Amino acid sequence: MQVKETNEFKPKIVAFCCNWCSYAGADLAGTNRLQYPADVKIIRVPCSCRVNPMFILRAFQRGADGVILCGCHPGDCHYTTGNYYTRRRMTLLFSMLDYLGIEKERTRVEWVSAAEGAKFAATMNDFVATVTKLGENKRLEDLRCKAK
Amino acid sequence: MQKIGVFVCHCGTNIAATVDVKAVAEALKGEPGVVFSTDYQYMCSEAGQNLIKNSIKEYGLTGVVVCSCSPRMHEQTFRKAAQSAGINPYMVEIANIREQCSWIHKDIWSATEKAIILGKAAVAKVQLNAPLTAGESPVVKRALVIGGGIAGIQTALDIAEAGFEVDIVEKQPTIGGKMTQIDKTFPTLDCAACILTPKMVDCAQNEKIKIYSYSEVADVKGFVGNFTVKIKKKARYVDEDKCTGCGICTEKCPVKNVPNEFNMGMDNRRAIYIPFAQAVPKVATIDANYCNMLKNGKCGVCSKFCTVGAIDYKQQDTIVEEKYGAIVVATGFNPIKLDDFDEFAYSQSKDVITSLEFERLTNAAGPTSGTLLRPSDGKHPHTIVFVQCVGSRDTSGCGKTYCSKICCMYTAKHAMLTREKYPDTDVYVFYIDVRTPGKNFDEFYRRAVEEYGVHYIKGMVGKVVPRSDGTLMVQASDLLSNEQLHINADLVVLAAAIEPDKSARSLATMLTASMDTNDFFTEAHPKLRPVESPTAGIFLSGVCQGPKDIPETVSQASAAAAKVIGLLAKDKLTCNPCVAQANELMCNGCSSCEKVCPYGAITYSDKEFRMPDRTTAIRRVASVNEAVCQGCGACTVACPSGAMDLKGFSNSQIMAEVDAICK
Amino acid sequence: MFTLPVSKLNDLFAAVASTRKLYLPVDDEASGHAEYKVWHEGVTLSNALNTARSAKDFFFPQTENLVDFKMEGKTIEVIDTRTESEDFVVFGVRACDARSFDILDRVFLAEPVDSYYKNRREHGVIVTLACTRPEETCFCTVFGIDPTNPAGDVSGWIAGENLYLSANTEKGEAFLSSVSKLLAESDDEAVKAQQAEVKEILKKLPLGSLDLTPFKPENLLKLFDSKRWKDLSEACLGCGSCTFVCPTCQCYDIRDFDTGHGIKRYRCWDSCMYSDFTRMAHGNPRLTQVERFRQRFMHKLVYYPSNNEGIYSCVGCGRCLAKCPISMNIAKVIKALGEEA
Amino acid sequence: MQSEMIKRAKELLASGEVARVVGWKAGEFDYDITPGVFTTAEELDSAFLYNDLCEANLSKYMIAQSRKEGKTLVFLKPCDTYSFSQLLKEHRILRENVYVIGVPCDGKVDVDTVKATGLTGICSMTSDGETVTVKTLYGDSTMSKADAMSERCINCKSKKHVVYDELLGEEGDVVADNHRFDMVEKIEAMTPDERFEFWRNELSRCIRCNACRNVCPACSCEKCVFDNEQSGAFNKGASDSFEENMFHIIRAFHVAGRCTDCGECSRVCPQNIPLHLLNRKFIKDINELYGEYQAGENADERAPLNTFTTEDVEPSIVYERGGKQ
Amino acid sequence: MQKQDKQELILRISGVNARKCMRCGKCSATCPAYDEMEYHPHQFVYMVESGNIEPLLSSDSIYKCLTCFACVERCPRDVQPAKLIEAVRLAVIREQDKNHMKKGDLPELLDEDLPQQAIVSAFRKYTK
Repeated sequence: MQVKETNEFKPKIVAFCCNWCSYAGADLAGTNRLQYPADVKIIRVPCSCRVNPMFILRAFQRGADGVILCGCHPGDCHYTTGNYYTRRRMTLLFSMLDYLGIEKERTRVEWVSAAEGAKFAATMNDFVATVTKLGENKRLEDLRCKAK
Repeated sequence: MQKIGVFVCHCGTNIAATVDVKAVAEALKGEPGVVFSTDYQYMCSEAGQNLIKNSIKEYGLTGVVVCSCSPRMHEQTFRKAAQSAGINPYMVEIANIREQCSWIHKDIWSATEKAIILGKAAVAKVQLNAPLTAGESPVVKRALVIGGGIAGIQTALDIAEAGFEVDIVEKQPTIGGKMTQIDKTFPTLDCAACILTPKMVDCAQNEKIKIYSYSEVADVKGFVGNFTVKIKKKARYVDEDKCTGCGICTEKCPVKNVPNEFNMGMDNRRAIYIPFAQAVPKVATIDANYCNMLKNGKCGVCSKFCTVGAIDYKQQDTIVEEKYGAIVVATGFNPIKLDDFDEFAYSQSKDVITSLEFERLTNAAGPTSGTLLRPSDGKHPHTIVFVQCVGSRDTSGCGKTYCSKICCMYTAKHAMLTREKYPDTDVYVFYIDVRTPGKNFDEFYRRAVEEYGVHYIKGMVGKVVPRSDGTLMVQASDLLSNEQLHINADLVVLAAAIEPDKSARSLATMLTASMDTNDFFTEAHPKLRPVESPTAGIFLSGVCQGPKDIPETVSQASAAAAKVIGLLAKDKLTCNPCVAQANELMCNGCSSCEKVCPYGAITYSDKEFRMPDRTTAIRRVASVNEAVCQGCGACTVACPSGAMDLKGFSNSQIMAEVDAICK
Repeated sequence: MFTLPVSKLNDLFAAVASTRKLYLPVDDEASGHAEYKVWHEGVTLSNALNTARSAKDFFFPQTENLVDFKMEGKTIEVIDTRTESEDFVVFGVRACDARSFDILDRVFLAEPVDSYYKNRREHGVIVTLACTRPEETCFCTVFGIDPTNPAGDVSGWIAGENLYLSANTEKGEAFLSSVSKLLAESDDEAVKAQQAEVKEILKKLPLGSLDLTPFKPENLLKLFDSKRWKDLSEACLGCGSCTFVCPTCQCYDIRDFDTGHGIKRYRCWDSCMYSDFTRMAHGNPRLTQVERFRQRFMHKLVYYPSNNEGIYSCVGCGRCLAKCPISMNIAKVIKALGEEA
Repeated sequence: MQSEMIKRAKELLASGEVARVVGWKAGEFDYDITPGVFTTAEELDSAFLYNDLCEANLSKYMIAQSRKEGKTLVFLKPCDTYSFSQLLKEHRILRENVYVIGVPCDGKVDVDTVKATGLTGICSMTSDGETVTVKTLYGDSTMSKADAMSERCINCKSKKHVVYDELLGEEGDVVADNHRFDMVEKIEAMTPDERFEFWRNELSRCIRCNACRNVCPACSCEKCVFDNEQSGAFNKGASDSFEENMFHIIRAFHVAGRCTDCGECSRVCPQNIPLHLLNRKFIKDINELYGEYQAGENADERAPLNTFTTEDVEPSIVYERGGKQ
Repeated sequence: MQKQDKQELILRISGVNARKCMRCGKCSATCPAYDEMEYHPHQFVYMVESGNIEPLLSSDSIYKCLTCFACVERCPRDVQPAKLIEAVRLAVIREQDKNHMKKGDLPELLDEDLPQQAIVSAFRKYTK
């Protein structure tokens, strides 16, 4: 495998996707060959409500530059109510991160259904562009994890 | 430490064209725990599966990572393969390098790099995987149907037909429900009683069916396959086993002024009564609110006349406890109260009636023996106005926001029958929209207009004013001719919206079944699981789920029965092993998890613990019912101490994935 | 003895800072405390009696990396991350904290020597400052410390308009000679006058008369079995604020942190007040807060002196008195147990 | 008030209704008051204290005390009763084993506030409800009580007891027009850079002593995630600035919707970090986004994070509101 | 003013969402001034919705509405036709520019007895 080194900033993006809607939406984006940057790596969770704020902070600690959480549209949750809890939890968490001066654009929640492959790809493109513009995560970094 | 095998699939060129699969297999070799790593053309093929199986045996693998297509595609395939090679199926993780990698990236270098990272994340997760065994829970082969209307009856009959025992709990003294009060059914105009009463009798005679009439569900515990239900049998002061239903008591009872609910209060019954001739069970019931003997101990007439000694004034409410494998909710509906619609003068004039009252006025067993007469003066009405959508499609707060669905059709039926029986009557129907989606429905409605000359007027009635001559001035707008109409009517019939029975809300709480804002039970999936509640083992039948006409109700009732039969036919239920698990030592007993659980899968109990300081203490701790938990994980985040974790998607597993991705 | 006008302090700091890092107490606006900070142009010496955190951080920081591991396949590489410490000067240490270094030395410099501590200790010069306005929480005198005559490599006094400095060690001598251009020879009249004045205040200290006589090795069991521990510790929250602000508490925990690229083995302060302190496979040797609480004070007042020629491992700085969330502290313990004994 | 309290405590002890009393114990100086357990009339006479300097919230002690043999009498100030009620709601306290006497409070004098005025060597401090008299090694002075109170008392949210078995003194009311969110608003109005600077400056002082957590009535976990090696959040020494942020964000998140804003965290912080401003941010957000909610006030109401409405705002609201860009 | 602007203006003044109307006609059915009106309440709703404002502005109907709010009370969709009619009326008033006083005319008209509120509302009206 040839190695390509570039100096341009490539953000690390963690995307938590619920198994029933958003992960399927991501699959659909793939089936339709819709492009989005390889910087996005998806972690499958049963429901968006499985995502603990600790996971999001952990991602930043370990070097993520952006974290996005995708779930079923409100009202469509496979478990009927999970994403409603997610919505409250993440609203408060993001607001707190903003309060601490951490760039709020680094975190996002997006509702993506299993049919919205195009939306998934568009969302990821947009999110990667936003985070790329922000540059490296400095405010929630853990220097111990950055040192190589 | 696990011994992990990595299997990278080419998927023909689907993956291999954009991901250097050999490089992926090579890179993952160095990951901790990986003892074997290879690539292959088609992992899902039999040869590919054999490669996995053989490697498991050869290298003594304890965990398997397959880098391939989406787990939604072949996770089951690879799990089964692993299982057949002797390792736990849940020791398999999939790295999705097709849908989420090769298909969306064009650049080989970045796609390969991403595939390696996804592979590493899967390896990191599988390191922490634990063998999971799907639990099994036995199924009590008996079903409970709550509500004995046509929905409940049909469900019960179908379940019994399949050979399972089924109990019906009905709060009224007889089963039959609303359909018993209906005269004829649209669009065929066959007599409701003629088709319903045989089914009621079937219920009574079917040895698999037990009817708890005049009873209510008092408490529900347990979970799918194993519910324990307390049924409160309300005291009817008549021994059901002794009473022959001869009806002598109901003729001799001196209290004659009890409003007869069966006829919508339009005539009276006695304090001891049988709701109607075909009641099932045909047993008398004493209305304690009116019975002189029960109120002040003076009377006892019914007891004197009863030849079998069935009267028992000392009877008490009793609680029966039964076990069920499945519960069907068939609690039905009621027309809404029209108190908030004084523009229609419902409470001012006896001649403004609801459609259900109209049914009774045209029914041979009704207060007028089937002759259409005005309730106020008993005269034959010559002009009748039907008003549709009274309280339906109403966002102003007085009524219901939804369409009640059945009113268009029954109003057409009423109008048609009136014109047929009394051709001298003028019949007006005021409508907003006429909705007739159903087999032969629109034809039926058009017949009312075209053959029977019913005046359908597009527009709403603004007000109804009772006049001194006993007529009703109906002021309405005709939107098509753009004029305001004033009609002198003799009778106004209001198509009141229907709403779920009030008892449904408290029942939903007992069942931990969810409801929408209108108190209709929500279905597990609006399209694909319309007769199941999200709560496992709870099924929905009839209007309790949403407005329906009789044929729809019956088909849903049978569908619910089919689901119940499918459940009861199993001896044991296999549970989803990826369920929440409470660490009792860390649990605070705070109930946060219980509050967010959509399934009521979490319960609390006091347990004795040996504390770190070697004392014993009673602590309140959570436990998860694995048969009920569906594994969403809401509780794991609600729990501040992290005592609640989700098997298969544990905190440490997800964080290991995060770490691997962000490395 | 050397002297320098207080107005020239900045010159002295600049001269020191030109060759090595200089730390001194500075007022922190956000906390309202004085804290040790690195001097740079514009930074002024705090007037506060003492810093909120003790000076032990200079030699025994809250967390420090000990060693790194890297795993490659099946091999583990051990990377010694130790580097020679840079020279530094801490200015303005009070007598109590100066004594705390002796106490820490006895732990960390005894065999086996703690090389991390030793490295920093060897490269640090301590310039003390005598106290002039003691607080009500001060009781260093109880432990035989004279706050008007602080130890350290160099002892310092600010009396009137002048700073007086006097070297006690070779390191101190070297330090003074490095800045000798700024200093003038002086007698110790002003210092003596100030000492006499402050000693009058010291007599009035409310905790100055704490009686330590019961705290001797032969009373160990009696003190250990005292009934008072239970009620003294009843309200203890089990937090670590007393231990973390204490200049002599020296317990630490060693842990590994996986950075994703390797392991960092680090140590961090630990507190005997914590329920998981020294927890082993069988559990915690001290089961309840009573025992943990007792441990801390028995160690300071009995165990440590028993092993160290009667030197108590408390210096009476008063920080724990000011900071305990429930206002339980060593002074109350000394009184309560003293009454009993 | 103090003598009345001692009298009631003695009566209840004597009648055998309660086995012990939890209250405040006198210290070396007037201000170093320790929460204490009293079991005899003699102990009450010699050390029991209630005055304007009794700051500690005693509610959390009842988790352990209510599990002891016999009933425990506890004296609770109005704001303490909110914590107590929240703990009851979370089944942490066995109510039947506690006898609560509500005692009035019109703000407590805080020694750190007094010291911040520049006074040192404070040997004695007394309050008559209006004026605080301070005696120091370097002379005496007086100040008005309002100047000697901590921020939490100046912005008192309620003088009403939400739970009690018996009340001594006059019952007060909820204080509707407090200004407790002013500072939060000020921070919200900063630019993100300023906010980051502000919090970095504050949180970098954290020494991870756990005083805030251990005193917090909402932080009553059997095992805290930060003490649990398995939790993935284990964090003992705040070895990196990230860990300082992590600890305080997650701690605030875990008590969000449960924190009654008693202010103990900020009171006990040895580094004077204004931790209550984190909790109040959540409280303010909850009030604004999901409707007014006061933890501990209502035993039946669901905690805001344990419920939802289908009309809740989307997390993207955070991009639109909040401070400057 | 463009057709669309007028529609927007009326919708804004009234605060009515005309799209909520489901064409039941209950407003007109209940209207006591129905026979007096050229355009009836329900017509106001859908004419405004379709942007057909001109005929309404020039119709007498806007002055025939009694503002009895019967239509508002009865409307099952909470559309509030009377507010819409009121808004059309206001739009007419606002449009008759030449009838307005100039704000410069006001000071002369002021005297001590004039209520404060009237002055404020006059400024508001005439300085549009």
